[in-house]
Amino acid sequence: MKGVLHLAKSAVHGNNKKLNVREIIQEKKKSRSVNNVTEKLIPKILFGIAAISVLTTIGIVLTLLTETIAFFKDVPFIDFFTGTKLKPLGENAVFGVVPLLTGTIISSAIAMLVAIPIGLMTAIFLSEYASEKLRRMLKPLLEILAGIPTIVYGFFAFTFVTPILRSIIPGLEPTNILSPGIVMGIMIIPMVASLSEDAMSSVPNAMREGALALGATKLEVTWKVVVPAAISGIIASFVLGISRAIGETMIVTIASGSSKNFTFDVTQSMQTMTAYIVEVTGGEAAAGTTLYYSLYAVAMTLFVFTLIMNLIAQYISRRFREEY
Amino acid sequence: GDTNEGANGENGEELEGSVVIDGSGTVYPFMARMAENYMGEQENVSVEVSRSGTSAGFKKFLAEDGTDFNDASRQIKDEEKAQAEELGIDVQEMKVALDGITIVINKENDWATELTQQEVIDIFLASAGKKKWSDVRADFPDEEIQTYGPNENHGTYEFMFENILGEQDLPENINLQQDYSTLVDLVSKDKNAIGFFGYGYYDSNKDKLSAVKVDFGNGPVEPSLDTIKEDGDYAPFTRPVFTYLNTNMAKEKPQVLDYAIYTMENAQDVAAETGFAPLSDEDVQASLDALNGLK
Amino acid sequence: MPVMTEKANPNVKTDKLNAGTKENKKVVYNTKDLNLWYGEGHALKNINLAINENEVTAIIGPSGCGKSTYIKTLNRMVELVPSVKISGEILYRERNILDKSFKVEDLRTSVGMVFQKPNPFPKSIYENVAYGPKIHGIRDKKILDEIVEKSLRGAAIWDEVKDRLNQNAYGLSGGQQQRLCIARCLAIEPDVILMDEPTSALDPISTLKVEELVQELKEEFSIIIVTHNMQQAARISDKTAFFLNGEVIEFAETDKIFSTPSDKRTEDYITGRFG
Amino acid sequence: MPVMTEKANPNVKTDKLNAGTKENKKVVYNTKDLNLWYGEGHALKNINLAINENEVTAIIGPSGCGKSTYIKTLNRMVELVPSVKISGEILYRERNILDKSFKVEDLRTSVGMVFQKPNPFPKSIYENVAYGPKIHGIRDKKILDEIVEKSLRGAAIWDEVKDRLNQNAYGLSGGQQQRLCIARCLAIEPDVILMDEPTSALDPISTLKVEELVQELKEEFSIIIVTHNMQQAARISDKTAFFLNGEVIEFAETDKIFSTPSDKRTEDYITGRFG
Amino acid sequence: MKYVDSTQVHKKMGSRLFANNLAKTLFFLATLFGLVVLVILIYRVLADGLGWINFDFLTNRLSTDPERAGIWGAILGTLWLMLVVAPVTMILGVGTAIYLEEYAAKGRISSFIKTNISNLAGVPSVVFGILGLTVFARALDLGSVVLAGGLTMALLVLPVVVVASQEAIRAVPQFLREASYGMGATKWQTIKNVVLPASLPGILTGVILALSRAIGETAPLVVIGIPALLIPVPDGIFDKFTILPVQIYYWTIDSALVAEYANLAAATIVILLIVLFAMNSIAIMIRNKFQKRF
Ligand SMILES: Nc1ncnc2c1ncn2[C@@H]1O[C@H](COP(=O)(O)OP(=O)(O)OP(=O)(O)O)[C@@H](O)[C@H]1O
Ligand SMILES: Nc1ncnc2c1ncn2[C@@H]1O[C@H](COP(=O)(O)OP(=O)(O)OP(=O)(O)O)[C@@H](O)[C@H]1O
Ligand SMILES: [Mg+2]
Ligand SMILES: [Mg+2]
Repeated sequence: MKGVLHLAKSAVHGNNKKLNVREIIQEKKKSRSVNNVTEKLIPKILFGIAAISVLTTIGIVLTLLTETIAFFKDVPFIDFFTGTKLKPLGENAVFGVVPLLTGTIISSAIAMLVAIPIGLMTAIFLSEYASEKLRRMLKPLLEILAGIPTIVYGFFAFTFVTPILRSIIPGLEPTNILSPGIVMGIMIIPMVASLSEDAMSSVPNAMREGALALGATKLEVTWKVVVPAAISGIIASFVLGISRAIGETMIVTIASGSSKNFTFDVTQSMQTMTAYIVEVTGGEAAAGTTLYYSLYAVAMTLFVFTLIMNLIAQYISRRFREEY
Repeated sequence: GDTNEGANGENGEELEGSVVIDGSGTVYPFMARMAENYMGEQENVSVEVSRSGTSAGFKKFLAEDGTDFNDASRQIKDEEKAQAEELGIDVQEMKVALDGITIVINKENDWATELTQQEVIDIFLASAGKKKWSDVRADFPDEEIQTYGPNENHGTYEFMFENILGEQDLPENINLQQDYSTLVDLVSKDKNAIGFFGYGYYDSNKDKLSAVKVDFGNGPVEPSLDTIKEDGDYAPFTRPVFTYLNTNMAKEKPQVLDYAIYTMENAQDVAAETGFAPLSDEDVQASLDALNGLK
Repeated sequence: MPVMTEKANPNVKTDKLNAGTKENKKVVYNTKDLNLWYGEGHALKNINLAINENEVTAIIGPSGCGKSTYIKTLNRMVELVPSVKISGEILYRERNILDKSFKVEDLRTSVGMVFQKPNPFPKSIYENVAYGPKIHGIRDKKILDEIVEKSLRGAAIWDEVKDRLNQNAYGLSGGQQQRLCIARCLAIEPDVILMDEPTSALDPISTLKVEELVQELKEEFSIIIVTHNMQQAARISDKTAFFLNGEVIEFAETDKIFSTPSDKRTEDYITGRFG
Repeated sequence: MPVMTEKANPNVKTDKLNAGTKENKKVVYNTKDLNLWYGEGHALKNINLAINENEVTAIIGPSGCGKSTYIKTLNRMVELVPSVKISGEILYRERNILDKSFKVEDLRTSVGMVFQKPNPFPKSIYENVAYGPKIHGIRDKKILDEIVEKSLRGAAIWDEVKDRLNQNAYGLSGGQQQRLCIARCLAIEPDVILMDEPTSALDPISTLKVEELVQELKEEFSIIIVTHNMQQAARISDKTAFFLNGEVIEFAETDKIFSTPSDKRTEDYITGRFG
Repeated sequence: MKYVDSTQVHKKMGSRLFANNLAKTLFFLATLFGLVVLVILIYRVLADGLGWINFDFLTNRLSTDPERAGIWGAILGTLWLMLVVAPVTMILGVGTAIYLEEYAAKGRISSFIKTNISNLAGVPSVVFGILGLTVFARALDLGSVVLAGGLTMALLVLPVVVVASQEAIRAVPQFLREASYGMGATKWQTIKNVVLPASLPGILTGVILALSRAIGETAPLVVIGIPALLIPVPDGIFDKFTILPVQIYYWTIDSALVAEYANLAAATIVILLIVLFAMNSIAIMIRNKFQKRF
């Protein structure tokens, strides 16, 4: 190699005595075999880094699983998932997860009752009705709403929404599942709105024009053409919203209290799985007790719940990706 | 901080390190204030106060590398003692203040302002079957009683359960809460509510709640710093509150012992500030003697 | 440019041209002094055109001359572009459609449109055709069935799809999709059909089918068709308008335009000298 | 197609053509039986070309004929497309660069490349030129300064940028950017410079400047330039290769190609009959 | 035979247009709803908290006495937390993104990692808290210190950085890479010298957004265990700490006890929102400044 290049150099660069870059480069090359090592090492290091995200998932599953298995040695699987009584402390502790499941499902349901219609309507307004200028003004505001920490929503639910609701609904307890459910819904609105809007915006204009040219009103275009065409993206946004509601912690922890009663009455305090985790970790930390293991069993249940939701959302948006 | 060097601490020396305290939420306001005062004097000692509840706190306390102190609104149990022995933890009990279990009702409740001890017990006893106010006294309203209290995490619950109710069942529908603030709120907003918790929580919410005057046989007694004494008029519902010191830690870490001594020296003042009845001088001295013995 | 003077008074010229058509036909669209701006861009300049019933009127001209803009003005679809400003009059059946009181939805029910790229809805073939009648309030399943069949027959696609009416329209070929769009348009029984380069995305065979279809449809409808393809205009239209830079350069019988255009620029365009 | 027979044995033909060049020049790149596939697509078919030192060799041909593919094979840049398969030999200074043992980085250090669209890095002008020397380990600021100046002078852009070496290269005009890219390429003092339509994104004046530059550079470097522009090939190159459908149809002195092409297709292409 | 009766159609048009206008109003009101809530929320917080914000509030340590209580510890804790989260999440996030975009063959492994990352993004934060508690605080025996919290948070926000970095790297035009390879640069040299600098604004935007997510999260840290009263301020990553949202949490739940705590919580919310708003503005500024450069 060197010979060839020397040849080339002398042929072309015989006149340049001052500076011979080509030669310098060759010199440097020889002394820099390190380069090759780096080149080979870097992908391996990066692979290791990329694997950390996978390790995190594995870590989560493993930590949850080992303690969960220990838990099910103390408490039968069936009892846990069918038990409607949860009394984790004191002499005769009973571990039935049903009150937490109902708390979680009811709060999420309330949230989605708020988030789905309002989020979808917001998406429709932004995508179909708002002028470009208005849209550019409104979207960042919604992003702000999405960026507010959940603890702030919790404060809001507890100190503002609950008192207002109590003046309307006399039987409402000061900690109840209704208020945090509603506030959670408000929190999820921007998520549903922005994902649904993305889905609707990607419906080609040709489709709208086709309908408008038939004399359809905007509402008819939206409802009968755009929304059906974007339905998978819209549903995926709902599912992600549900997953978010299930996993939301601080709002319910603050505003829903810690009652573990099995009830369907939304005016009462209920505990969600997430709030239970916060209560138990905050209150108890001694390893080895059933109470301690119950924390992991609940967390595992929660994890599986949200994982399924996320997989469903991914499946929907991949499987039914709009093909226009 | 504006601390003068050398003018603080038990021995006037600068200490450093951490003091970790967990346990009763009832004792928390007392301990938090104590810790804050202490850190005003010992700049470099960091005192953390958590409030997991008495029992939960004992679990953290009775562990390897456990907490230094556990606040307790009841006395340590035999099982807990046994466990401490097993782990080789030498526990020093420190009575820090007195608390009266205060029975609270809604401000609008004008019928149950005075109850007899038995009536209180019956209300909180499932087997007594007092579901409506009118079950308690015929002239009380014909409305359902809503009972409230701190949950099993709290020593207050256990004191109520063990000492006042004689380990009998609480009503099925009793609303047990982790957070006292929630309890205060619940009772203050429910006309038919009756609840119980430590005097301190009542003291700082006097504007929202009323306390029931309890007749222990010698006429109704209002809970107050004066009546809550081990030999006072409110004595049947009075209990001492404690903090438990891991003496191994006290020997290992000078700041822990220093803090313990500081706590006892200032217990009476801080108690009054935070809604507890102060200890008698003898009680304080007894604890101090024990602590000084650890030096 | 010797025609410049004529253009300055286009009314006269167009009227003259109109005079050349068969007199017994009614005018369905009469455009008077139409000007249109996209923001600052003057896209249509003083358009004057009278379009007859039951004829095929072709609009030709080089890219960007305003053909699509004009045809989209006829059903006010152009208003979807926010910056559009329009002046002048377009009389559809004697009523000015640019009048604010005129409801676009009404207009578009009478005036169907077929687009350059087939744009069926992502629904079944049946639902595509039934969409128009449904939004206009026809709910009766039997009537809908009839309309769907009639429209698909009308668009010469019935035989190809009758066995799979419930399948998604996206399974059809491009040519079939375009005829489906025509059927969809027929289903609301419009008066006029606007077509913006309906065959430009199609293969030659599909193009032929659509062209034949247009020939048949003119029996019942008035058709205005934009096309890039001069041969197509010559083949299927009765009248042809030649647009250039937003102006109507010439409007006359198709035969005349393609044999003896009166404007030099028309000739140049037709003989492929530009565009 | 009467030339079919000649194409069947391209080796012979190219050798014959090479024989027609000045004998005293050394061959820098010798391509032998090169075939290249993108997946299933056969993009280069039996290429045989010998390219001389210190000459400008132009590669012309209609779009899609494989010009870019060929030139990118010369520095193995084509391998960035994952599906590529190559057979045959390319001897650069007598060594087969397609050999696995040959390090592409070494090759690309000796063979610079200028692309169709100017592609300076989003860095300062100085950093753009210093990039090559730096990655090859030259850290000495004084040497770098010298290299930068020399390269910018070499690319005939020094006077225009010397006062703003620290400004971002994106502030330059397209033509300046392209000359900057040439300077960047000169900075590592390559042996050969490959240029893929280096002026197609430039205005005529910038094009002229780059063409002049190429003429100068050939004193020091061997240049292979792909161009769509026949006039350009005629103006600046010594030899021209005409590609068609992935094959070399003709390779000869530029004068000869443009005056008396020996292949009918070359003639057709040069006279603008297709492409 | 005519099926579509145009007079009929015309008659119905009125009610259809009315429905359209009604719907439009409804949709607009729905859009407004979120914004109105935002305004009320901010108004409430300001009304409750603004009067409590002063220099002492910012620089005082925590206290049980609302008059003396300050959030200096929480501010420092938040800063320390960021100091851990930023580098960790940046190294992990950008490294993963480079691997996925530049090195990984577009096959099973990379799509597996991608699926994994989008799933990770959906795992509730409280579960990350348990991971942090079990692995960092307990198994590694760090305790509930800044480092344990920071590592937990870094993993929590990792997907945000990965996705943002992937997008930024993908946005670097191929021709820049080609230019570098054409100079004889190796793959890593090209990535290091061309791809990363060009995608840096996008990456930074992602990191800032991830950080703002991290300092707004409460649940994981509560789970890891932050004491209700922690007066000392953290001096390093091995110190116990609290952060603004956790402080808000404790003050909120204690507010029924000491009413002023609600004001302290509101005041802290104001500070937190200001910080987040500033961070997001910076992110948007970076995004706008460097948008569409190629
Ligand atoms: N939405 C728009 N905004 C601004 N200008 C536009 C818009 N649509 C079209 N134009 C401009 O208006 C002029 C006429 O455009 P139009 O689409 O009507 O041309 P056309 O004759 O249909 O061309 P083609 O044959 O390419 O379809 C052009 O100069 C075009 O750039
Ligand atoms: N990355 C690729 N993958 C698959 N096929 C490709 C790729 N790049 C080019 N081709 C195909 O290889 C053939 C030669 O392409 P190439 O880019 O070399 O042509 P060209 O002569 O440079 O054309 P132009 O003048 O348009 O630049 C074309 O048929 C092209 O479609
Ligand atoms: Mg057009
Ligand atoms: Mg090319």
